Amino acid sequence: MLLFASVAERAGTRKFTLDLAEPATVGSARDAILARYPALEPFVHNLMYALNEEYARENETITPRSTLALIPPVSGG
Amino acid sequence: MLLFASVAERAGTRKFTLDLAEPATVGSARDAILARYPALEPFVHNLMYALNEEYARENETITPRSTLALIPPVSGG
Amino acid sequence: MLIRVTPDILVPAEAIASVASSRAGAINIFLGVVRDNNLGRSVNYLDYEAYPTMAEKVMREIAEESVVRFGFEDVAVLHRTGRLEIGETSLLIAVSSGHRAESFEGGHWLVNEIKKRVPVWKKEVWADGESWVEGPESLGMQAPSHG
Amino acid sequence: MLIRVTPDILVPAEAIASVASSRAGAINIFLGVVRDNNLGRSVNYLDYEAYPTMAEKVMREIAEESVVRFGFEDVAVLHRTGRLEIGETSLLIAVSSGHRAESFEGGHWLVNEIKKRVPVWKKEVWADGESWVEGPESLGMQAPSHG
Repeated sequence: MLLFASVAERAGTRKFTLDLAEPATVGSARDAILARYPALEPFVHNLMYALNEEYARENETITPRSTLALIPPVSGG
Repeated sequence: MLLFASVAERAGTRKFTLDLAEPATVGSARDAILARYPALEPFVHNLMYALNEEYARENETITPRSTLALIPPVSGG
Repeated sequence: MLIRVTPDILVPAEAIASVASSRAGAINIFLGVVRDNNLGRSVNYLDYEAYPTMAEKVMREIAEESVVRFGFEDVAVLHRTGRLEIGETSLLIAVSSGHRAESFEGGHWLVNEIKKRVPVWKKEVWADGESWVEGPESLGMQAPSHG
Repeated sequence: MLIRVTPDILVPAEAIASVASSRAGAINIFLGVVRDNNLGRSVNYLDYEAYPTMAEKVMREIAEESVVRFGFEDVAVLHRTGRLEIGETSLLIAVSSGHRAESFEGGHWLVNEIKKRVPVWKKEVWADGESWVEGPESLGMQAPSHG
């Protein structure tokens, strides 16, 4: 799992691994992350998700060794 | 008088002086130029005029030692 | 197609050279620059963070889409990360095209899409606090830092 | 405000540096470049002629008008004259502004006005002839040279 920017600061971590019950989806992984880092709750409504470096929907399936990233609203440029 | 680009090539000159009967205008100067360089006749309908480095109308008055330039359609950039 | 996320200074001449083409009549270059103020508040500096591998992937997708949409000869997109001082360039794009209209229109489209889709974040640092800017044009969270 | 008609090579970095401002969040740069073809015809090189003093005067007027219209922080307009080979830059403009939208819109306006109003002319030279281009987008006279 990868966290960035505001989300990484709030969780106090940028990278960790998660054991998920299969079949896992982006949504179930997100719920497992929130259980571990409840401080992220206020951020959730604004998050997007990237699975293996592609934007992904909540119902997308996660396979072992996938990389899921939580993407707060971007502000590059 | 200053000529440029296609007009200068056709007339075979880029700069000359002209004695004009007063009161002279841009239009009367243009007619005097055409009398001296009849080869410019086909260009006239497309010309603009600059008097002392400002675009000028045909009825504008020319005073002694003014600089009049014939401006073919511009194509810079 | 030059695509890069980097902590190093962005050099316009490199991007311009990379898009040069004998078929190009127009090259448009855009620099996103750190301004000394935002929404009425004085800014000391910005700190940019990226998801670098994904950011380059998305930048390349957008650049390729712009080639199809606007018929560009070539495109360069570079984004800088880390601490950027006032006046420094955070985003550098260059596009080459046959004619000028599409270089302006497509260059603008490219910058808009980059700001919407590329996983990069900026934190504004003021004299009395700091805030992650959330969303391409948003106000940020406006919370003073506790540091 | 950097305004120049010159036979020397145009250097984007000089124009960019000249418009830098701590209030600018966006810098847009446009290069008009000599293309190897025009209207289906292969071009060898271009020869630019200017009425230099008047050209600089008109360029300055247009630049000043763009500052009023688009709120630019600063503007640079440089036009090269003489023989230009394929890939060389004939026109270089740079504008700095608070935000990106006006830098693209106003930069485009600036280039359009320069092409309409500034007393500069280009001659296209092909393998088998040459022609003065008459008007900002015209075909030129298409007469083969007798030289």
